[in-house]
Amino acid sequence: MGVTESPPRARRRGPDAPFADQYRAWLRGMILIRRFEEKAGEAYALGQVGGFCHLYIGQEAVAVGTLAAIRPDDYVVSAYREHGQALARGIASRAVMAELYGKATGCSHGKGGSMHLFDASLHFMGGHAIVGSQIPLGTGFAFAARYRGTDQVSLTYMGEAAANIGAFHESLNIAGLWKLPVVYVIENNGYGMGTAVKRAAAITELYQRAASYAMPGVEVDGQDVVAVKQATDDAVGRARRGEGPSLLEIRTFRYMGHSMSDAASGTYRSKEELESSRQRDPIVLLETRMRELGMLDDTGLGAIEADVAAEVADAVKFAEESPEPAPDQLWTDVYAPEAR
Amino acid sequence: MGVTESPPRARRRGPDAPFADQYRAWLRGMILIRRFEEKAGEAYALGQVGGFCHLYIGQEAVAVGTLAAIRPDDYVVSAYREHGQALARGIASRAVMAELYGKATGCSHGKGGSMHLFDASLHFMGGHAIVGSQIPLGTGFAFAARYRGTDQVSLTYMGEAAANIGAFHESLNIAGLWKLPVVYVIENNGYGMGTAVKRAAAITELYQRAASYAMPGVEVDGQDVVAVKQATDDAVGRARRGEGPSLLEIRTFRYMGHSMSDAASGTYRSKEELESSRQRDPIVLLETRMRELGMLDDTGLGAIEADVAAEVADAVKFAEESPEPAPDQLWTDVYAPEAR
Amino acid sequence: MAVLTYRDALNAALREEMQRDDNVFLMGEEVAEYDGAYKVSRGLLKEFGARRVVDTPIAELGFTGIGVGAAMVGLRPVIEMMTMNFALLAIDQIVNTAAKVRYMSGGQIGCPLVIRGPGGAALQLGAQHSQAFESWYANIPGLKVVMPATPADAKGLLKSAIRDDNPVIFIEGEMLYNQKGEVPDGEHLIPLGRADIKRPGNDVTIICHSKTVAPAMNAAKSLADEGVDAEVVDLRTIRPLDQDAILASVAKTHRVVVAEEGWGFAGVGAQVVDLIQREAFDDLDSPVIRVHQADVPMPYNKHLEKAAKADAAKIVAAVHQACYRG
Amino acid sequence: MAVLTYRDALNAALREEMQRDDNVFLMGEEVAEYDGAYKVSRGLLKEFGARRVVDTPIAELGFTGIGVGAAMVGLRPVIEMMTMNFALLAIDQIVNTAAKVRYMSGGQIGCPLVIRGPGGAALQLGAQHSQAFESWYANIPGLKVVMPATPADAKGLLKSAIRDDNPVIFIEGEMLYNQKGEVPDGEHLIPLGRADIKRPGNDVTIICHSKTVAPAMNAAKSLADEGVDAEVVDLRTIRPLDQDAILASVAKTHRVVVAEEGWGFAGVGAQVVDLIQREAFDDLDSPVIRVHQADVPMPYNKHLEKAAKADAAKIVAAVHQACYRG
Ligand SMILES: Cc1ncc(C[n+]2csc(CCOP(=O)(O)OP(=O)(O)O)c2C)c(N)n1
Ligand SMILES: Cc1ncc(C[n+]2csc(CCOP(=O)(O)OP(=O)(O)O)c2C)c(N)n1
Ligand SMILES: [Mg+2]
Ligand SMILES: [Mg+2]
Repeated sequence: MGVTESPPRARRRGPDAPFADQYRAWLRGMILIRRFEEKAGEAYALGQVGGFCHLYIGQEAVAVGTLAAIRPDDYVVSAYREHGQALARGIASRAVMAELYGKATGCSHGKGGSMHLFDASLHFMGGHAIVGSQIPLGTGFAFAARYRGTDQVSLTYMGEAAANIGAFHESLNIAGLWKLPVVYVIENNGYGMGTAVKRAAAITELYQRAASYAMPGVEVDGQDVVAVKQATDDAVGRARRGEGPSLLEIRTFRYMGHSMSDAASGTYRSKEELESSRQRDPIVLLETRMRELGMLDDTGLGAIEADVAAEVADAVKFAEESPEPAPDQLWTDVYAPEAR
Repeated sequence: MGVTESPPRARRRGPDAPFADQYRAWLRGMILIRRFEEKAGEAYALGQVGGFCHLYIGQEAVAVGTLAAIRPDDYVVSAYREHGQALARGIASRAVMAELYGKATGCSHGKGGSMHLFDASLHFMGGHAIVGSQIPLGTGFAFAARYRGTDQVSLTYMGEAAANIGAFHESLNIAGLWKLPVVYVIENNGYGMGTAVKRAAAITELYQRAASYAMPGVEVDGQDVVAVKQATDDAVGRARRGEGPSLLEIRTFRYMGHSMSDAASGTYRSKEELESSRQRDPIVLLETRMRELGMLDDTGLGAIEADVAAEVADAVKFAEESPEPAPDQLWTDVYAPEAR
Repeated sequence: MAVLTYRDALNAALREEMQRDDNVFLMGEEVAEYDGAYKVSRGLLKEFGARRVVDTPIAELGFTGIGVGAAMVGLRPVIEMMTMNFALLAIDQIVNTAAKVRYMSGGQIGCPLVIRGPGGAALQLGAQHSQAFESWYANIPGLKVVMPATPADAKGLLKSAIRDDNPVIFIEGEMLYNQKGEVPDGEHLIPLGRADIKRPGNDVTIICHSKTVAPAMNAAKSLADEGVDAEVVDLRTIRPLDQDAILASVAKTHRVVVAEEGWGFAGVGAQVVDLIQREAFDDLDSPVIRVHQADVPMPYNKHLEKAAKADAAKIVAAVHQACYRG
Repeated sequence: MAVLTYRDALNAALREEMQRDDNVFLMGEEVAEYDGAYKVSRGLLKEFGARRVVDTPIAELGFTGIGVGAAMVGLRPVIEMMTMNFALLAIDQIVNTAAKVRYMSGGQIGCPLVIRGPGGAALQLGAQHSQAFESWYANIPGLKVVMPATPADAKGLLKSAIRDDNPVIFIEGEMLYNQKGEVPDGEHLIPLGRADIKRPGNDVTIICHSKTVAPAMNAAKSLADEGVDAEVVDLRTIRPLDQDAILASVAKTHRVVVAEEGWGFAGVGAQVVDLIQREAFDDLDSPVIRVHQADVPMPYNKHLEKAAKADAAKIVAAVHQACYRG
C-alpha cells in the first residue's frame, strides 16, 4: 500500500483532543452511512424505494476520509453509488432518504432518485448513472475553478470498472496536460457488477495508469479512514497549489451485491471471499484504533450508535411523511425559467 | 530510438541479392507513394479530386516498412490519410487514383473517396474518417482471427493525435486483456492538424502508454524503412505466436499541410522546422544506404523513377478516362442484396 | 405450442442460432459468467463456452467497434447492450461504421451484426436510464430496427435479425422480459419488415410497437365496451417500415392513433403520420393523433413517472379525439 | 447595415458576447492557434488569450463533458465541434447530462452551454462527414436547437444562444460560411423559437431551415415565373418549434412543402407534418410533401452526391405535387 496504515501525526503527537474530535466525527460519519444504508435496503425491500439502489456498505472509509480532506467550496461528483458521499458531504440524511422515497423534500425534489442525488449549495454535483460520465464533469469543475482563478478543487469519484471506459482516458489526459486541480478517486471495490478487476483491466494496478497522464498515482488502503484522509490531503494540496491532478486508487470492498437485485455472494464471488473481505471493516478498524488510543469506550460508542439510530429513524419518518411532488412538477425544470 | 538505424541482418550477411531485391522493392514502393501523392495533389488543385485529401508525403517508410512485415491474409485498417498504406498493401495505383476521382473503377467504386479506400480482396479494411474509429475495428479483426483459430494479425494505424481519444483506451485495454493479435501503429508525424503533440498529450512519449495495457511499447525511427520493418516484424511475430498485442510509436514527418486546404508551414509550424524535418527523408535515406551497399546506382534509380512515373501517369489516365458511377448506384449498397 | 417468457424466447433464439452457425457469438457486459444483467443469456456460457459468450469490460464504444470489425470480416456478432441507453457511447461505431461500411466500400464489405438490449423505461430508473431511441436509429439508412412486443415475435424476429446480412438494432423491453406467451415449436422465423395485426377492427387503427402494444390491446378492449372496434397494428420492425400494412388498415378504418414509448418530437409516430397523410390523404376522416412520453426527461418519482408514460388511458383518450368524441 | 459573411457574423457574435461576459469562453479543436478549422474564431485568441479561447486534444467526449461541467458551475462555455459529425462521440454528455441535469437535480443545477459547428454536407466529404442530426437533438427535451441560414440570423441567434440558460445545439453550415448578407449594426439579438418569413406568398408554403433556405428561395423565384406565389418560412429554431408561424402560413396557403437537408425517416419535416395535419387538418387542400436527402449514406462521387441532396429543383417538383401539378 502506498500509504502506511498507522496515523503518523497522531502517533507523533499522541492521542490528544483535536484528533479525538476528528476521529469521533469520522467514526460517526461511517456509522451513519452504514446504518443509513441498512435502512435504505430495508425500505427498498418494502417497496418504499424504487429503481436501482446501490448500497455503500463496506466502503464508508473512502467517502468519509476523502471528504474530510476538502473544503466546503470544493466540488464533489460521483456515480450512482453515491449515498455515502452525499451523507459525508453533509446533505441531511432526511433529504437523502426523502430522495430515495421520491418525495418533494428530497435533495433532488424526488426527480432524481438514488442514482441522482444533488445539492448545489454543498457543491455536491450529483450522482451520475452512465458509467464514467461524471469523470469529464469533475474535470470541468476543476477547469472552472482555474478559469475563475479560485483555489477550489474537484473531487471526482469513480468505480474501478469505470477506469476502462473512454471518458477516463480523455479526461485524465486533458487534466494532466492542463494541470487542472482535480483529484480522481478510483474506489476499487474489486468488482464492476459481477466482473472482477482482472477480467476487465489489462493491468490491475490501476493507479499505475497515472503515468500515462503525467500525474502521480497512489494506491491507498481504503479500509483505513486515516490513510484515506492523508492520501487525499496530499492530492488536494497538490491540486490547490496549482501542481495538477492526482489519481488515487483506493482499495476497498463492497459488502453487498452490486444493487438490490444482486446477491452479495454466490454467482461471481464466494461466501468465503466475501467473509474474508469483511475482516478489515473500516468502522471496526477505526473503533479499535480509538479504543487503543483511549479515545473511545463502550459508552462513547453506544452514544454514537444511539445518536445515529435516532438520526436515521428520523430520516425515515421524515421521508415517509413528506409529500409527493405536486403533479405539475412533471413539467418543471426541463428548461430554465423564461425570465432571468 | 528503440531500434537502431542500421540493418543488422544486412550488415551481418553483407549486401547480398535477397536484400537487394527487398530494398529495391521498398524503394520503389516509397517512390511510388511520393509520386502518386504529388499527382494526387495536382489533380486536387485542378478540381479532379474533391472533398478532403490528406497526403502521405514524408511518411512513406512507415507504410512500406510495416506492410512489408505482414502476410496477404492479415488485416489492415487505417484512418483518412491512407493512400500510402493502400498502395503499399498492393491496391493498384489505377484503382486508388480512380477512387480519388470518384470513378466507378475506383477501389470503392467512387462511393468512398480519398478517406474511404477499401479492398476486401487484399484485406484492406478501409480508411476511416472519424478520428480513432478504426482502432476498435482493427481490434475486432484480431478478435475474429483468434475466434477462427487462424494466425492472422491485424495491423491498425492511427495518427498520434488519435491516441488521446477514448476509443484508443478502450481498444488497447481490451486487446491487452484478451491478448489479441493486433499491432497498433501510431504514426507520430508531430501534429494533429495544427496541434503539436505536446499541446495534446500529457506525456509525449506515447509508446509509454502501452504500460497501461500490459503490452510492449516501442519507439521506432519512422524515416528508416529498415528499422520500421524490423520493429514490425517483432510485433507481428509476437501477435502471430499468440503472445498478444504491441504498440509501435513510429516517429515520422508530414511534409505537407494537414489536408489540401492547409499550408505546409506558416501558422503552426515554421518553415525552418519543416525544412529540418525534410533532412532525413525516408527515400533518400534508403537510397543512400543502397548506394553504399552497392545495390543501386544512378541508372538503377532512374529506372525505378521512370517505371513509377509511367505507372502514375497511367493511373491518372485511367482515372480520367474511367466512367462515372451509373446514376442508379446512388441507391445500391445501402443494404445487402435481398437473396443470399 | 410452448408457453415461454419473452426472456426465454430470446434465449432460445440465441441458442438455436448459435447452434446453427459457429460464426454467431454473443458479446457484452455480464453476458457470460453473470448470465446477463437480465438473464437473457442464461446457460449460454455453459453450453457454448467463453469463446462464444464473451464478457467485456465497460467500454461500449470499444466492444461495439470490435463487434463491427468482427462482422466486417464475416463473423455474425450479437452485441448485448446492458441497456440501450449505454449505446449512446457506441453510437459513432453504429452510425458511422456499421451503417455505412457497405456503402463506402462500394458494396465490398458488409456488417452482419445485431445490437440488442432493453430500451425505453422500466420502473423508476430515472432520466438517464429511461430513454427510447428507436427513432434515432430508424433515421439512419443502412440500419434495420426491430422491436418485438411478444415472446413469439421476440424469438422469430431475433432469429431473422441474426441471419440478416445488415446491422440490426434489436430493442427489447425490460418490462417485457417476464411476459409470457405461446411460441410456435420448431424453426420459427418472422421476416423483418412485416407489421402484425394484433387485433383486427374496423373503426379506428391504433399503430404501436414494443411496450405500447399491450396498452393498445387494453385500450382496444375498453373501446370495444363503448362499441368502438379498434384495429391494433404492431409495427414490429420500425425500419424498414411496413407501409403496406399501415395503409391497408387506414384504408379500412379512416381514423388513426399512433402510440410510442419515446418522446414526440420527430419520433417514430411522426414518420408514420407523414406516411399516412401523404399516401392516404383522402382516406383520413380526422387527424392522426399521437400518444408518446411526456416531453420531459423521465422523473424518478413513481407518480410523476406514471404520468409521463404512454398508457392505455391515453390511447383511449386519443382514440376519442380521433373519433371526435373528446 | 454592414455586409458580412456568415462566418464573420458568427465571429462578431462570439467577440461581442465574450466582451460582454467573462464567463463566456470558446473551447474546441483548433479554435485558438489555428483560428478555427473554418476560421469562425479568427482573431479571438489574440483578443482574449488562451484562458478564454481553448484548444483541446481530439477528445470530443472529454472536452464536451468538461464544458458541461463548467456550465453546471456557472460558466457559459461555447463548445466548437469541428463538425457536428464528431458530436456523436460526445452525445452521451449532451443527452444524458446537459439536457437532463436541471431536471434530475430538481431545478438546482442548470447548464448554460452552446455547442456549435457545421452540420450536414459540404462537398464530396463522403458518408461519415456529411450528416444532418438536428432531428436527433430536437427529439430531446432539455435541449434547444438553432440553425441560422443567413449572416444576420447567425449573429442574432448565436448571441441569444449564448445568453440562453439552457444547452443550445447551434448548427451552422460549412457551405454557408462564405455567404454574405446585411447584418444590422449595434446590438442585434434574435429570440430563439421564432421562425422568419423569408418571402411572403399566398399559394403554397415552403418550410425550410439552414441550407435548404437558399434553394427554397430559388425555387420560389422560379415558381413565381410560373405564377405560383410561394411563401418561404425559415424555421431558424428547430426546438422550440415556432408552431404559430407555421400554422399561420398554412392557414393562408393551404398547401405545404417541407424541405430539410437530412434523411427523411423521423426527420424534422416529419414533425412539421405531424403538427400541421393535427392542428390544421381542415386547412390542408393536399398532403404535405417533403424534400430531404436521398435515403442513403452520402456518396463521394460528385454527381451521385448532387443527386442525393435536397435542391431547388426537388423543391419545385414537390410544390408541383402539392399543387397537384405533377
Ligand atoms: C456506460 C454504462 N455501461 C454500463 C452500465 C451498467 N452498469 C452500472 S454500474 C456497472 C458496474 C460499474 O462498476 P464500478 O465502476 O466498479 O463501480 P461500482 O458499482 O463497483 O461502485 C455497470 C456495468 C452503465 N450504467 N453505464
Ligand atoms: C472524432 C474526430 N474529431 C475531429 C476530426 C477532425 N480531424 C480530422 S484529422 C484530425 C487530426 C488528426 O491528427 P492525427 O491523429 O495526428 O493524424 P494525422 O492527420 O497527423 O495523420 C482532426 C482533428 C475527426 N475527423 N474526427
Ligand atoms: Mg467496482
Ligand atoms: Mg499526426
